[in-house]
Parts: sequence; structure tokens; C-alpha cells
Amino acid sequence: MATIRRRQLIKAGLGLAGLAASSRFSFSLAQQEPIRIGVVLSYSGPYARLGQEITRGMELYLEKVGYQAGGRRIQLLKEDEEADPAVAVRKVRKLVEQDRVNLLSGIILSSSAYGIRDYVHERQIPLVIANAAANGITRERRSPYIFRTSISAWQQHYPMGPWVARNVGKKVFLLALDYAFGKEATAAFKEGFLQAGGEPVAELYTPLGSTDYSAVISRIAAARPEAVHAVLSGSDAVIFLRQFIQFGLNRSIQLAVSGEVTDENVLEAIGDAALGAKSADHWVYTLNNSANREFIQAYRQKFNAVPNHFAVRGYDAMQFIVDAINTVQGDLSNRQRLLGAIESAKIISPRGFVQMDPETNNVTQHVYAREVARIDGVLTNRLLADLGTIRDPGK
Amino acid sequence: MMAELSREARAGSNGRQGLLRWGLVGLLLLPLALGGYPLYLATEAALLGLAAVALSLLLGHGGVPSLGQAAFLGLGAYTVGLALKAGLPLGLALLLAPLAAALLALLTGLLVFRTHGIFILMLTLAFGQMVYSAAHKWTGLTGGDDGLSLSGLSIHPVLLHLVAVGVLLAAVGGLRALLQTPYGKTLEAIRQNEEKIRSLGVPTFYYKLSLYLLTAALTGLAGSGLALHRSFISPHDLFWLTSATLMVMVLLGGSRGLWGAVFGALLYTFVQAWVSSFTDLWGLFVGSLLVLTVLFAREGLWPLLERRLGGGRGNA
Amino acid sequence: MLLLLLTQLLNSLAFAMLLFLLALGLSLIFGVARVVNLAHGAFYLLGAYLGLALGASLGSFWLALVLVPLLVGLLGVLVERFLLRGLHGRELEQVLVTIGLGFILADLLRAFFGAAIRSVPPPAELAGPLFLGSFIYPKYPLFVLAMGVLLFLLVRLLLARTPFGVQVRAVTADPGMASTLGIQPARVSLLTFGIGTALAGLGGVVGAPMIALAPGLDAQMTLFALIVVVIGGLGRIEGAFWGAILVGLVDGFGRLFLPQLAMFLIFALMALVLALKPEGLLGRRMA
Amino acid sequence: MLRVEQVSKAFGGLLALAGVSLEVTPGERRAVIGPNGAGKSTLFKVMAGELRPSQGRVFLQGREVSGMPQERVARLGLGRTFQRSNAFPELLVWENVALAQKAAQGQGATLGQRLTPEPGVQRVLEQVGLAERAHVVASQLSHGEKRQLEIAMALVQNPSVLLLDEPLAGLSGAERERIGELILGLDPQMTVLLVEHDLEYALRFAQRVTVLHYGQVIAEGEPEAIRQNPQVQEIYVGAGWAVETGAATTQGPEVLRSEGLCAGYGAMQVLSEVQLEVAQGEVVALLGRNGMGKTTLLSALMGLLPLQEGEVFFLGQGIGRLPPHRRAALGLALVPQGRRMFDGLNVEEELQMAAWGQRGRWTLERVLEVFPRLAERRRNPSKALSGGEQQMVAIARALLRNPRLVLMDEPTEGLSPLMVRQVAEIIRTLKAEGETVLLAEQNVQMALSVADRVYILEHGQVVWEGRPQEASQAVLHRYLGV
Repeated sequence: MATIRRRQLIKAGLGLAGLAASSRFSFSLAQQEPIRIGVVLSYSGPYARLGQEITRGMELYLEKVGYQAGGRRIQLLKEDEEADPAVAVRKVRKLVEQDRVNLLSGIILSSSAYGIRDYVHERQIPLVIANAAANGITRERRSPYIFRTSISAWQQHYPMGPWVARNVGKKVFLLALDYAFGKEATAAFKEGFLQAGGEPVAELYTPLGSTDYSAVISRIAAARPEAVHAVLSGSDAVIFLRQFIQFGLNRSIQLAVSGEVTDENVLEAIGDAALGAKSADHWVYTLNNSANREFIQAYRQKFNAVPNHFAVRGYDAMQFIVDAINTVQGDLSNRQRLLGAIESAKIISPRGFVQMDPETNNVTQHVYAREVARIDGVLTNRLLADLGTIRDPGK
Repeated sequence: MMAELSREARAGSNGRQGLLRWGLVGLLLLPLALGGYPLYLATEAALLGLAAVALSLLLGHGGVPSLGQAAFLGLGAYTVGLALKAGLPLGLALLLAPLAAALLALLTGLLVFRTHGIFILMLTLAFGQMVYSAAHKWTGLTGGDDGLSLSGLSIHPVLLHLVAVGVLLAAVGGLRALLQTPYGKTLEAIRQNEEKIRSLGVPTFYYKLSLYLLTAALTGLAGSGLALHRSFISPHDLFWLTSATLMVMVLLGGSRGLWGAVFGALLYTFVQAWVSSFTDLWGLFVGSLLVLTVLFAREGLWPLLERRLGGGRGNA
Repeated sequence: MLLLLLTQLLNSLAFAMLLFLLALGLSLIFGVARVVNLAHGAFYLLGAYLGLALGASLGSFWLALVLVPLLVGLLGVLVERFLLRGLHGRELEQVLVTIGLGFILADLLRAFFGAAIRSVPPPAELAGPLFLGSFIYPKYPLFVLAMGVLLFLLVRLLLARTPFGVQVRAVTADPGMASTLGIQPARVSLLTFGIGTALAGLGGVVGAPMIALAPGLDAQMTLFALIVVVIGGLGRIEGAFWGAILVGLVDGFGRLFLPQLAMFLIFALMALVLALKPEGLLGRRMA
Repeated sequence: MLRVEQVSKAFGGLLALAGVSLEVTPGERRAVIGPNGAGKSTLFKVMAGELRPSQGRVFLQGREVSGMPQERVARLGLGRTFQRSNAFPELLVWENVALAQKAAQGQGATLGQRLTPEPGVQRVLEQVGLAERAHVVASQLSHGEKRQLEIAMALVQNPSVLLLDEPLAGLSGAERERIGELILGLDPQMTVLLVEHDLEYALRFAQRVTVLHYGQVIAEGEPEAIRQNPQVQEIYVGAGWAVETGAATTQGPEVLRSEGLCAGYGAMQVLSEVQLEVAQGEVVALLGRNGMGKTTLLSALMGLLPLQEGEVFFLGQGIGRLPPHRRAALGLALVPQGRRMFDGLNVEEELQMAAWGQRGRWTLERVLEVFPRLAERRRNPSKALSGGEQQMVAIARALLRNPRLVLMDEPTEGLSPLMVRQVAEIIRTLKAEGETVLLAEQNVQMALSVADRVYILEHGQVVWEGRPQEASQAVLHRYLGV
């Protein structure tokens, strides 16, 4: 896997060299150093798949722009977060102090984001977070140097509350992983859900990395809700969904879950049994815009697989960065200008129109209700409703 | 410490061994000249080295294979973090960390020494994971898995590194001196022949317990250093994999004699950091290193080095 | 409420039997070969991935169920012969080698099968739920439950009645004396290691449709198996069985009533057992 | 000074001590004698607090110490030496002694200064004659020097009661002399208890003697009275065994021969240059006091212990480097010391295991005919049998291998006189059946009564070889102390 990444890097580099020779920028390209972007993502451990998808998205976008922006070459330096915040801290230091990167991106774990926050802030290195979703990163712990192009936990789950109350059911079982994201997402959902007259029948938090969800399933069966709102990811989502179906609960209880649960990766592992599960997410496979069509086609062509929202997050993180570098015409020496450029960036993303909120440095974007479906032979999600443009309040 | 080193450096056949140790100290101090990331890594290695030295003492001289050291490490880190948050001065916070770790050791040690071998391994693991769960669950105090940031605290990295290396060398020197005292020799005797030393009238339980407390306190101190070093604490530092990593460091370097642990920590930290930068299959690399070490350097890499360089005809 | 408790009882027992498959192998290996095999979870994971690959390419879960343990067991035999044999009696080194081996296997599996979460559907005959009046329960966990109990009885019978079983017990008790009666302890050790790892592989094939497959599962499974074996008493298959049931029940009902503390409860259980019985529930005092 | 009241100690089904009472006055010299397995060491362990008595109580200076951990008993003034020298092998000799001194002073936890050889340590080392070896690592000491160190460690603690567990076992002439003198010259104020196999020495040393047998005190009194006691003579020396004076059996072809055999444990050499021969159909006895290398020799022949030098020929084939199971396959079988029953196996399984794949004169049915007791006990766990029954299992196990040669290691150890006779009977039966046996035995008279030829082993060397009837009293006394 590593060698593949290497090889791609080299290939991209060679391609660029050829491009440079024939382009009118050849003089300046030869003169100027490439822009180095340090990427810290989990490539090993339980979140390895997330890191891989986000990287795919990033590279897809950079290929689209020929690995250049503002007239300069772009180089990605990838480091493994190892699902350990202490390692993230170390790797960020390496990228900044040894590799002298101009910008940072990536970061899977919210705890990693918190862990590197002070260092990044003091060093004044622009950081574009492509995943970590804890609200606090762009609220009380926000920094002018830190931007987030993925989601905040609140942002994606709050609008789902009223929609579920109106369209799915008033009695909902709340289930989430027992960690910060799970709790924040559930709290946000509940906030909107209660406002719309919903009644949570129970609230349950389960440990991360559980191998068995049958106890949870039993609790849900006993509580007899109309629907379950679950905030789970990775193997937890797979095991939960499979057991939910094995126990036949899908016959009587609807799933109205976080977008993480019906992530295309998870669906691939579950199969058709998840059909009909509803979720809230910032991206839907069936969004009918040209950026999305182009993205899906490029992804499927390159990786021979179905893209998911993690790839979109990586794709957009690079889109924001490239957009800002273009705005400052490749001149990163004036940091304030660069920050200003990211703050005011507006991009056309596969998820629709997305813009940076200059107050919080968190993206303002659409959130969609979607449903698991088989489309063109592919197991994915289809659009049910656009829940509107959502901005994180920043407090 | 320095006196011990130079004495050994002068003493005949031990001369080259002494030189080897000076070399190791040099490796720890070299990054001061480089600064930046190498310095950061070296400080990390020195602090983990302190924890590894403690484990090495516990394992090699006390015969206790502990898989719960992360609990002491993390407790030390959280104690410093919370004490600083509560507004206590740094000195006091640094004093509290080893005390807290020793207190935990006292509570668990009473049970740990009732059993032996693999059961000790599992019991320490169990206690470690219970502390991990507590840190993870007690969100109000520890911030849960969001971790705890020590913002606003800035210690110059050079100073921190000097202090870390100083404490490490002082610990190695102090512990090696301690092993020469009646107390230390009694510990040696307990490892070699516990029945005999008991028949001579030594209540071995208290000796083992005190060793456990001492090593826990050192590990807690290392943890407090790591908290200052990273300015961030997460429950992951208490997870059992951290304990396993410490164990790997000790066994790589060699569990007899404390220098092996220092070497193991240094080697592991740098090799792991280096390898993980160009491949995500670093586990494969570390795993192979472990297997090869056992196959070709049974007592660990440090004794092998000592024999090759110390006993051989290398130019001293 | 009663249905809930009954369901959860079955769930706990099914999971317990999966743990038993793992713990049984670990316990046998410890008893005979005197190795604490910390790569056990990696063998589980290998079995699971092989089951996935073979099941898909052969189109039969049942064929994989037979073939995979053989393959994994063969690897175990090779490991014992070429890595562990020379380290006889050197506990710490064995621990180190098996840790290293676990790292290597897990990383190779990730390199080969990728980091994605994979799951294996249960075979068609065992898919879906079983209806017993108002009581609905999936078939697959029942299969795992039956398989565990059956295997326990089978292994007990094998150990009690067959020449090889008696040899295994004799070598466990006193390898030196056994060798004077013409038994080759090294060969028994080798075979037992193979059988132990084959059981881990079998656990992988059986467990994959019940729980998912993902990197990192190996360490978790090793941990679970160790806990079971230590609670039950090392080297005793009855210990592994009852230990697995105890851990399964505490885990299952812990998840039901105190889900956030489930893992804490298991470790607390282990600490409690070892505090009261330092050699595990059915362990014997080793003089 | 030291009082033992009705102490019993059971290990599982085995009763090692059955109601022993004993009282020792201050300054007394007391010897505790009895055959192997009589419970002498167990008694010492109970006195020292290493073992907790199943019943009964132990008093030291009027204070009950039974149930106390041994380190507390030690601190109350009870010193002891172990049968196997048990120092701290990686420490220097003086460090061993200094630690013992610190322990007695309660200063083991001193952190202030290095451990140093204080005058007291020096003095004791001189007293035991180790002053020149003070700076050697303990593991490098010779056997005798280790014993001296062991005594030094006890003496430096200045105990009020000293337990010496077979301090002369396994020592050579000069060492024996030296340590014997050392013990005789101990401070007369000190109360000393001695367990010793050398009866002469024990009687010379003691003011009073206690005779243990089968876990019971069967006699107590002054040395002279004990020497005369017929009951003591019978159990200790064995009596009523007639040495066969009939014509020597004609020598068959050679079965086993060892040449220049050296073996030991680690760096320690126990056997040196042992030459030995066993011919078809012979019963050869291997005699020697405790610790002279009998068990080591049988282990080396069986392959349980690697040879350091030399070769073993079995049926003309060199087997010195073969693993035990290969030797077993060639027809060598062992009845091991201590019986070594398999934990968790029942009698039938023990026997079946030995019989699998075997065809020959000894079958399961036949063995059960010879040992009807075992037929009754088929389903019982072998570990739960009595000592005599276990011995039958061990012998039956060996026979079921249909061996060309049976190695028997102390088959009468710990057995009652009745059982000893039964074992002797079995060996005679085997002999009549034409089996070949190499018998290592403590019970000299019994061994002489069944053997065709005798080897006497002293300090790992064969010092005498001959026919039983040639073994004069002088020979036996010289080498075996009987």
C-alpha cells in the first residue's frame, strides 16, 4: 500500500515535469519550490479505511488540477496518525519542523485535533481539518489558523431531528458510541428532535470497538420504538446493522441514523439487508450536480469502487486549499492573506455549494436526508430531502 | 552517575562498555544540536526511557512482568495536567504525579503479589484497563477521549530535554547505586532464590511491594514529563498497548541491567517514527525486529552490543 | 422483560462459545507446549480472512469451515517447528516472538485484504431468524452455541478416550516421564500447537459471520482469550469452557444493563477472580 | 527451647508426618534419623514455618510459631541450612553472608550505603574456612564450599536454634571431614538439630537421637541406646534379608555398558568417568549414600540428562546422544524416583499409555494378574494412590514397555517395611522371569538380597564392584555408613 502511494507520487511528479516543460509557467515552476502540504491521517489501526478514503479524495482532486495551484507545484507528505493523538502531535511536529510544510491537513480523531491545536496555533500553520468533527474544534477551541471542511457533529445531526420527528416517527431509540462524537451528535439530534415534538424512548451509549451488539438489539427490541437513531462508525456500524437485521428488527423498526452508519463502506460489508435505512449526511451519491457526477465518475474509474463521504471530505479539503492558493497566486509568504483566502473561499463541491464561515472557520453546507438504495447496481444512498443550508453556530 | 560512568570508563575491560554508555548518552544529547523534530523525538525517547527503566527494574530485578505500566504513566500525566489546571505551581504538580502513581501501586500491589508469572501479567493488565476505563469515562475530570490540553504552558524544548535526560541518567545512576545497597542486594537475592531469603528472615512481600511503588513512582514521573512535553494528555496513554510498547522496548534492549531499557526506548522510538513515515506497515517491521532479536540476540540488543563492542577488539 | 433476558442469555452464550473456541486453543497450547501464544488473535484473524476468501471463491461456507482450520493449523505447526521450538522453557522470549508474529500477521493481512471492514454472510441455511411463537431469534448464534458445546464435548472425549488425548495429558503433566514411555513430547507439542492454532482459525471462520472483520480485531481477540483462560485456570479445557461462559455472561449482561462499563466489568471480574483464586477458577497450584 | 506437639502433615493422600512430638532443651545437640522418606525434611520444614502443619503445634522458646510465615520464625531465632545448597548464585560469597547478617539485624532495607563486608561477616567466613573465597561468585563454589557457605549464612545470623538438613550429603572425604568438624565445633550455647544419613556421624554428634519412620517417632534416647535398639536396626539398616549364596548366574550377553560417562546439572559435574555393565538376565544393584549420583546416573542412562562426556552402549549400539523416547523404543524403561505419576491420569490410562503399540510377554491382562491391587484401582486417579500402589503402577508401566532392561530408581523410598518386602518380591519375580534390572537402592540389605552384582557409587564414581556375598561389612561400612 505504501509503495503504491509512493509510486503514485512519483508518477504524479513525472507527469508534472512533462506538463511543466510544455507550459508557459515552466520558468516560474522551475524557479519556485513546490508547496508542501502535510497530511496526517490514520493509515493503520481501526481508522485505516477512513485515512485511505480521505487520501483517495485528496489525490483525486489534486490530479484534477494537475498537482498545481497558483502556478506552483503541490506536494503531499503523508504521515500515519496511528489512531493515537500522541502520535498525531509527533507527526505534525515532524511535518512542520523537519519537512517544513506550508500547510497541514487531514486529522481523523477529534482528540488529535485538540492535541495539536495549541502547537498549530502558536506556530501559525494553516490547518485544514478533513475529518475530526468535535464541535469544540471550531467553537471554544477555535483558532484563526484552523479550518474545517468536513462537518461539526452538531451541524450534521441537528437538522435530522425535526425531519425524523415529522417523517419517520415520534418514538425514537437513541444509540451512540460512547465517545465525544457520539455524544455530541446524539445531543444535537435530540435538540432538534425534541423541538419538533419527538420523544426519545431511551438513550444508550456503547463502548467503541464492540464485537457484539446483541445486547443493544435486545434493549431496542424491548423498548419497541418506531425508529432507531444510531451514531456508530466502522466495524461498530457493520456489526450493529448486521445483528439488527439478523434479529429481524428491520421488519418492525425503522433506521434513521447518522450518515456514518450508512457510509458506502459499511453498506458494502452489509449488503442489501440495509435497504431503506434513512440517514442524515452532508453528501449523497445521487446529488444531481455536475461536480458530483464528475467526482463519482473519476473515483469509480480510478479506484473501481463506490465513493463515500470520506473521499468527498478529502476531495473538498484539497479543493479549499487549492482555491485559496490560487487566490493568493501561489504566494504563501503573506500568511494573513492566505488565511483570508481560505476564510472567504466558496467552492462547488460534489456535496453542492459549500463556503467557509469566516466567524467559526467551519464550512457552511447543505445537509441531506437520504435512504439506502441500490442504484445502477451499486449499493449506496439516494436523496430523500434537502434539509437546507446549515451553519454551525460556533458556540 | 557521571562518576560511575567515568570510573567504569577507566576500568580496564569495562572501559569499552563505559564508552558504549557514553555513546548512548551522546545519542540522547546529540539532538540538542539539531533541534526541532529530532529534539522532540529524543525528549520523547528519554521520557519513555525513564518508564522503560522502571519496568526493566521491575522485570529484571523483581521478576514482575507488568502489563499495566500505562496506568502509572497516564496517572502521572493526568495528575500534572489537573494540578496545573487547578492552579497549583509546576513544582508541586510534578511532586504529586509520582505520589499518585505510587498510591495506585499500593492499592493494586497488595493483590498483584499474591500470584505469579502470567497471572501477574494479566492482573496488572486488568488494573491498567480499569484505570483506563475510569479516565475514559470520567469526562468531567479528564475530558474523556477529547483529551486534556495543557495550553498556556510553555517550557523551552531544550530545557525540557536537558531535564528529561538529566532525570533519566540520575534515575539510572541512582537505581544502579541502589542495587548495590543492602536493599538492592536483597532484591537481587529475592529474584534468585526467594525461599532462601525468606528462611533468613526477610519479609519479601514488603520488598517486592516497595519495588513496585518505586517503579510506579518513576513511571508516574515519566508520565508527568510526557504531559508537559506533548502539552496534551489523552486516555490512549493509559491503554494497554502503551504498556505493551514499554515491554517491547525493555525486551528489545535487554531486561537485565538498566542501560538496555534506555537503549530499547531510544531505538524503538526512532525506528518506529522513521519507519512509520514511509510505510503504514510499520507493525510488520517492528514485529520482524522482535522476532529477529529473540532469534539472534536472546538477551536483547544492548548486551549483544556490549559483547561485540565491549568485549571485542574494537578500538576503544 | 423475560424475553429480553432469555434473548440476552442466548446472545451471551453464543458469544461465550466463540470465546471458548479461542480460549480452548490457547489453553491447549499453554498446557502442552508451555507457550503463552500472544499471536492467537492474529491466527483468529487469519482464519476469518481465509474463510472470507475461500468461502467466496469456493462458494461454500462449509468447505471453508473444514479447509481453513487445516491451513491455519499448518501455519501453526510451521511456527512451532521453526520459531518456538528452540525457545523451549524461555517464557519471556516466547512471549516476545509471539507478539512479533502477531504484528507481522496482522500487518500482512491488512496489506493483502485492505483496511476495509469486511463481513461474511452466514450460509443460506443459517441466515435469518427463527420464529418460536412470539420469540424471535437468529439461527446463526444458535449454530455457534451448538458448535461450541459440541466441540467442548468432543475435545473432552478425545482427551479422555483416545491414545493421543492421554498422551497430551501425560505430556502436560510431566513431559520428561512421558518421554521415557516412548512418547515424543516434541511431536505432541507440535501437533497440539497445530490443533490450537487450527481452533483459532476455526474460531475465525465461525466468528466472521457473527462479528465483523477489521484490522485491530486480532489484539482484541487475544485479550479476550487470555482473560477467559486466566479466569478459568491455565491449561484446563474445563476452565476455558466455564471461564468463557462466565466472561460471556458478564459481558452480555454488562452490555445490557451497564453498557458503558462492559469492558470495565470484565477486567474487574478478572481482578476479582485472581484476588480470590490466584490460579484461576479451576487452576491448580503450581508448586 | 523447641517443642513440637502432635504435628501431622498430609500432602494430598500422603501422610508425611503422623503425630510427631519432640522437645529440645537449650544447648542440646539432637539428631533426627530415619530412612529416606521418613518425614525428616518435612518435620524441619514444619518447624521452620515453611510448611503449615495439618495438625499440631510448634513452639519456639515457649512461643507458638506454627502458622507463622517462615520469615517471622527466622527472625525469632531459628536458623537453618538446606539439603541442597541454596545460596544466591549470582552474588559474591561475602555478599551472601552479609545479606544474611543484615536480614538477622532487620537492616535489609538499608538504603544509605553500599553493602560492605563487615567484621562479623569476615569472622564467620574465617570460621567456616571460606575467607579466601569471599570475592568469588557463589555459583562457582565447589559442592563442599557451597555447604560451608550455607552454614556461614546460618551462623552469621547467630540463631538460638539451628536446623541442619543433611549437611554432609554428597561430600567427599576431605570436605566431609572439614564440615563434620565445623559442626562439632559449633558454639555449645546454640541448640542444634541435625538430620543426617551418616549414622556414625549422627550418633557421634548427638546428645539425644530421635528416630523417625513412616512419619512417626519410633524411638528416642541417647545415641548408645538407639544404636542397640533392635527396632531401629531393623528399619534403618534392614534386617532379615538373606544374601543369596547360591551359585552365580551364568553371565548372559551384554545389554548395557557405559564408558567414561560424565554428566551433571549445568556446569556442575556429578558423575565422572562411570564404567558400568549389565548383562542379560542380571539384577545389578547400584548402591551409594544419598547424593552420590545414583539418580543422576539412571537419568543419564535414560537420556533425561545430557551426557557431558563418554558414551552409553545399549545392545551394542551407541545411544548416548539419543532422546529418551528413542531409548525407550530400543527397550530401555525407567521406574523413576518418586514414582512420577501423571497428574490427571487414572491407573488404567497410565498403563494403557505404556502398552500402546506394544506386543510381547507383558500385556495389560498379565500385569493386572501380577498386580491385582491395580485391577481394583483401575479407575482411580494415580496421584491419589498410596505410595506402594503408585510404585506398582510405576513398575507395571515399565514392564508394559516389554523392555530389555528396567532401570529402577529407589523403588522402596518412603514405603513401609511390608511394602519394601513386596517390592523385593516383585524384583525376585522379575528376575525369575528373566528380566534384566539395574536397581539403584537405599535399602542396602534388600538390594544385596536380590542382586547378582553390585556397584557402589561414591561422589559420582564407581568405587567398588563385586558380588553381594563379597560385600563385606568393612566395604559396606566404608562406603555406605552401615
